Amino acid sequence: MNFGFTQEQELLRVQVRRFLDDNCTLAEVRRIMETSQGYDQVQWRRMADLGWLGLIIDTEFDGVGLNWVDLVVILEEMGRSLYPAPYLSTMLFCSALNDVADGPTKKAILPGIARGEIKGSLALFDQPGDPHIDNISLEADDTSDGLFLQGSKPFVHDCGSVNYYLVAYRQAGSLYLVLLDADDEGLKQSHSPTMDLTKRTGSLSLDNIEISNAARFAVDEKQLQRLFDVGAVGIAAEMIGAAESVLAMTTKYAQDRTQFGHAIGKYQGVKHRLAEMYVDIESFKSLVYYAAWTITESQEELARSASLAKAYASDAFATIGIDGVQLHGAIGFTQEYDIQLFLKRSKWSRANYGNADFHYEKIIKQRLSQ
Amino acid sequence: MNFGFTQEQELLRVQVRRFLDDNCTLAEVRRIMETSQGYDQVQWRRMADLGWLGLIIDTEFDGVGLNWVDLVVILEEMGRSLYPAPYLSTMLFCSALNDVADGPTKKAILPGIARGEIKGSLALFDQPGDPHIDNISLEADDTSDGLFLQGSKPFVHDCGSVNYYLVAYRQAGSLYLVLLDADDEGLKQSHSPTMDLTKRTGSLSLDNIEISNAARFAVDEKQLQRLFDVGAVGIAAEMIGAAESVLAMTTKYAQDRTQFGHAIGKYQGVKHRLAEMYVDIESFKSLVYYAAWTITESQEELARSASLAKAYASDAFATIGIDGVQLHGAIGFTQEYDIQLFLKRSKWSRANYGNADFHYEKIIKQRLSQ
Amino acid sequence: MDFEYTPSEENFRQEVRQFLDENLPAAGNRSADFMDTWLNKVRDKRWVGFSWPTSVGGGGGSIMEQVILKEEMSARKAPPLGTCMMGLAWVGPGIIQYGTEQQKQRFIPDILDSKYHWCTGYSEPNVGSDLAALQCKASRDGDDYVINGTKIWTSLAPFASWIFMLVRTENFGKTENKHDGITALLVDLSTQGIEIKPIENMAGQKVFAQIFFDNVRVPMENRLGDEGNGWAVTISSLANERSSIGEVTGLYTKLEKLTDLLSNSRWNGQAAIDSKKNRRTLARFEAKIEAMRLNGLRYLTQQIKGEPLSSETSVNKLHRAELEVEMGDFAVETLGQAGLQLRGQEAVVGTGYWAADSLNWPTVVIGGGTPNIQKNIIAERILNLPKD
Amino acid sequence: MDFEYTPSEENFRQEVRQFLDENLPAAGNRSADFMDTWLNKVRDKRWVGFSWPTSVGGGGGSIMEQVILKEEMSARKAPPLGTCMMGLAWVGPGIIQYGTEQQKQRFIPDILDSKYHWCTGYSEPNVGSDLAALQCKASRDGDDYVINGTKIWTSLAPFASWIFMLVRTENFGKTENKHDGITALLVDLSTQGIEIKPIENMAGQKVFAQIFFDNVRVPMENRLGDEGNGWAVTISSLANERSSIGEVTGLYTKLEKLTDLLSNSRWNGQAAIDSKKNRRTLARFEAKIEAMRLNGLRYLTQQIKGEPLSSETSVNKLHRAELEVEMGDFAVETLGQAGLQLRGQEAVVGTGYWAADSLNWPTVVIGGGTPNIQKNIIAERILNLPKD
Repeated sequence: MNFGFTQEQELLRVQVRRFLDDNCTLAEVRRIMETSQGYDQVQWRRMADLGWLGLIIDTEFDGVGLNWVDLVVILEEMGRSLYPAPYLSTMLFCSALNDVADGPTKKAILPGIARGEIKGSLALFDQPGDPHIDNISLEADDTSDGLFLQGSKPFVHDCGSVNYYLVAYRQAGSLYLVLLDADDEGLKQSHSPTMDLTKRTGSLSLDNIEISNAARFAVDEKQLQRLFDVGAVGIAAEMIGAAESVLAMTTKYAQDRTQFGHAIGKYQGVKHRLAEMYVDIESFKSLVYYAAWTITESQEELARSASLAKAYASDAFATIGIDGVQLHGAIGFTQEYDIQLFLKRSKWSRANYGNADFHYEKIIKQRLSQ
Repeated sequence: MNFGFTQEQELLRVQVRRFLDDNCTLAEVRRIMETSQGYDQVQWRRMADLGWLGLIIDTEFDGVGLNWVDLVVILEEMGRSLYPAPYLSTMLFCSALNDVADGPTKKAILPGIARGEIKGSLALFDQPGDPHIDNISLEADDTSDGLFLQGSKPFVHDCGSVNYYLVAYRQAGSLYLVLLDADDEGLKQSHSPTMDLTKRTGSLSLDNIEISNAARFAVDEKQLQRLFDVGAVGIAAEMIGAAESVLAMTTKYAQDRTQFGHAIGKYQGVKHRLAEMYVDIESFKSLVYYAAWTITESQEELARSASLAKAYASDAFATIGIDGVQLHGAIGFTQEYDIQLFLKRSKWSRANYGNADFHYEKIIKQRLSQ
Repeated sequence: MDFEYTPSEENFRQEVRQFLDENLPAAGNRSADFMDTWLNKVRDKRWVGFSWPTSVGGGGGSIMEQVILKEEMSARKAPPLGTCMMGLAWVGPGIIQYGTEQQKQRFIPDILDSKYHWCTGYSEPNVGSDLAALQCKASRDGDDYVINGTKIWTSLAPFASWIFMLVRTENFGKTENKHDGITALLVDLSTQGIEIKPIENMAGQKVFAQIFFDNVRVPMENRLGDEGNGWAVTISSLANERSSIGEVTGLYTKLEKLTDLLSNSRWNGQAAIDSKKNRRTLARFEAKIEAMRLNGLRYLTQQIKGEPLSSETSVNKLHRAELEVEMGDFAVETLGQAGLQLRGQEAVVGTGYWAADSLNWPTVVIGGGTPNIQKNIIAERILNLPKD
Repeated sequence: MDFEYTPSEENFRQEVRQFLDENLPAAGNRSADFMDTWLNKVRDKRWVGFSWPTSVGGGGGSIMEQVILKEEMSARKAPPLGTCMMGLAWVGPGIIQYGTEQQKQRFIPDILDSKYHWCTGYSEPNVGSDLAALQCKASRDGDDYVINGTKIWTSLAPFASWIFMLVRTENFGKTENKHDGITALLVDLSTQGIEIKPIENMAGQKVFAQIFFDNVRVPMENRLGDEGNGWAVTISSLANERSSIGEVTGLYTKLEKLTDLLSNSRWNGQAAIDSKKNRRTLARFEAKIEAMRLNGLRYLTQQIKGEPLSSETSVNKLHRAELEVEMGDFAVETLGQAGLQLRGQEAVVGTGYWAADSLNWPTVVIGGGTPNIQKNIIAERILNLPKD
């Protein structure tokens, strides 16, 4: 029994932290998030060299062959820095391919991801809302010339910044994922800003796109469920780091800022709120770590543990984001000051891969069906 | 526009306060609540002399002819002292009779109430739960010998301490209230202790009781709705006084009690909680006063205003009761110390005439149907 | 207890209604130049500065008439009675109470005509809620004061021509008696040595500014009240709290929007409005807003009766702060991914509005004194608990 | 990260399970005299005092074996491993660490055999959370200490034969260096001059007491540790926090009861379990309890690795305090009028149980250090924020 990280994982954390401290201060985050691609291509190549892009890819496909517990270390640190890059999207894309694709496809794509040449994203749902299987309604047109997709997928992460998409659709009552190249004619990528500019979101529009048999993979509900759950864990891992940043920045502010002759951190109105943040972060951290462990080590537990983690994190971080700004007083809500970037991230994180309502409902359903 | 009490009402408040301070300290409350009747008969007669029992009875029936705004003053003060007596029950009984009974019945009963000879209570619902019209299921047996009631009514306030009941039943699809004398053969009154011993509750069991035509009154849903709403306002008025007692006792404790060299009221963890109590009490006080005014002055507003008041008060006082005990530390949860009596009252008040869930649902339904 | 109005009050209400019927098009139908004629018309009615004495050009309205005017105006979503918001709310009343005859004649008519904007300079960097700790300095030089220092979080400063500001003329750097030695000045923002640097908030708006004063000369005649007495001038100005009627109407409007949003949103195959949790949340908002309305009327009654009012306005300030944070956040949560969109993504209910709303609360929540400060005020002034 | 156990740990788990299969009837099937044989059997296995060194008669179990033993015992709702709760949890470890050889031989075997009850006397009237401010006095007289003063909120005192207590032997009435001059004594409660006055709590139970000491003579040999060093003895004893495994199992059991209650209650024609608000509340409880379980395992891992643990146990204490208050209150609210009944009123789901539960939380919430104190601990020791 060892509910902690190995020495190798701790080393990885130090490495990631150093990389982000050196390359991606919050000033740099602000620069990158305003660029047309929303990420830094030089840094992306360095991440490939460091092995982070192939982290969860099998060595058979030129990856490092580690798992989601290791990945959580990277995601936590990226969350701490609000690092803008299609990293989580690509890892979820990679995880999905690994679950559903055939050998030749894996061989064609996974090594490219590890080398930093391929980035990908999932385009699963048709309406803004819950990551629920009923929310996949795109139907393939079955014609004499073949299968075609006509429609759109909104709220696709890093839309326009990646070169492959796994798009969910239905045909004759079955569910499929099809791998589409961003260069496909008929595929249009647009992106529109959300309040969190460090997280790109956009729409894929699909204009009469032909589905090749080699690029489509049948998936059952359980597999799809797993994809959503892994996504929830991934976002929740970023939320740990981001929430810890809020706590650290606000604690520092409370130690330094004096009012009425005392550091404001002396007043229980401030210090107790910070203690409550600590309690919540510690707690969803435990839930996220455990959920990450179940992804490979205890798959039947994933559905529950992912929901517990994402539900707790969604409520807690949303409050932490608001209170972090509030405890900073007026300076906290200026564009110039960084704390507000974390408030925006808290709302983005809550809305993606299921908010607390969605996951709590999933938890109680499971409890009642036992 | 005058959202305040008149000089006469303020005088009444002083009178009630003096009566309770003189006659009913919390030590006396503890004595009375352990007696077999649960109230003090000498004090009851004095209340008749003071005009409080006939307060809302028309002068035509030997009452004082005032209304619910005046009554709120008395109920608030009784709540402040946790005064144990079938006063609220009798006032609700009186209010109901006034709404539904015919002239002869009023003439037979109301003067007796004003003189302190008659006490009454409502027995409306069949299951513990919401004060909802569907929760009246007792059916009269229509026989060739007449109409008979067979069944029971649980959770009747002051059961066994009053001498009349208005019992709700159905017959042939219509709703009725029947006035029953506690001495009726076939009527059994039992009482079982709840956690709040200052509030008697018991069961009426009805064994083949004949319904006389003169004692039964048809009521429509709107009239019944009004009875529940008035009940909610009455309890909420007591909640104001009781919650203010918690605030006063706890504030005093926070001023007097020192720890780590300071009065504990200096710490924001304590003082902010007390400020929040103040905010909530002020707010549901406004809602209750207004709701009391609508009972006679703006009847179409009563349903909404009663629910707003009882919903807010139920949530707020429940928390105030718990926090009042908690802020007192260990001494707060001893039987010997009085603060815990108010915690028990907070739970009793929440459960009767609809909790916050019930009333918030009623509010949203009304808003959506507009 | 009596929620009726006197016949003369009812007459006044009818007068307002009739005016609005004749002069106020529905909210969607107001043309671009509507505001010009509107302001002239309400100015003619003396409804601008309605509470001010008629001797200075105000309306001399009674408290109840003010309430009625506000109720009717906000019920019809009328535009404000004048655009010089800070002048009408804070500066004008201060000048009326403490100003010289010359100051009244010079400033009050312009405020009533909304000729230009005023702003008010209290906060400074490193001062925060402890306003009296201000350090912006003014020293006497002949017939002038010379100001050096800076003011921050000055609302509307990017658009204002004049500032009402507090400076320190004595007691520099002391923590004791810090309320002494503060002086109130009225300063023309075009004076040499003033630099205004707008501050962008997290919703992307530039309503606030930091103002730098570098040897700014202000003639003695622009001092409001006595030298060193600025704290009293401010307290009386801050105490001139407006009733919360306008805010309550605004919150009810927001509640309607929120109810519509919930009624039109679906989650997981269920209408959002069918969730008991969401229903309860909406109803709880309603109870708080109604409590604010009734608290306001209760305190107003006390004011009319001349009873002493302590710090009861803090009660509604706390409610408002909570509601401003919670309502916007609840809307954004309900909208899910769509709620995050700043613009674009057609066919999404309420896009943009709620995203901005959920980032704009600090203006109210922090600007009006943080909730922690409001709780201290209640605990110390009303409950007599010890100071921190 | 690894939630597997070593083969030797798995063997130990099997041993425990087999023992329970053979010796522990299901919870409803335990006869009146079951406890006697049960205690003998677990004593023979050396599972009483399992963490204590074998040299004093303990089990010498490793941390992981302790966890496994607790997990298995609580999963089967086994009765406690010994009835001398305070002796096993607090007094025994203190004696093992600070006691003389003679004290160990005299007290440890009786504790392991649960021969009588111990209680622990820290709190005094007017002292509250500030334990070190204690004033109960002991003065030397020949070979005895003579105690005068009182202890309050002493849990289990009405049933106990001995008390571990702190007295002041120096530094009377001072607020500085108040941690100095405190001495730990082991006192036979049958000594002349001791009066035990049970305290009834609001749920009607008499578990606590106030104890009065009037010239009570205690032989020097009953002092634990050095004179004046009692604070260190206490700190080390309080630091000997048990893991929260037993609590988590208890909370999960309560959650099951609560889920059953909701599933069997109807409101307004709707099953209580169909309300989205109630569903969310239950699921939120589940998330908190699971977080407690996993926090416990994470801190346990740090302990096993020998990493410094600060005040992380405060995290689970705060969760537990909230859950104890909220779960009982939620049940009572759900039961409506029936939830208020102490007894009687047949055919009502869960009558009495939840009413008592909703009045019993202070034992946990206040007894374990109030939530405000726990938050101070986290803020000051972990986040390095200034002291009050």
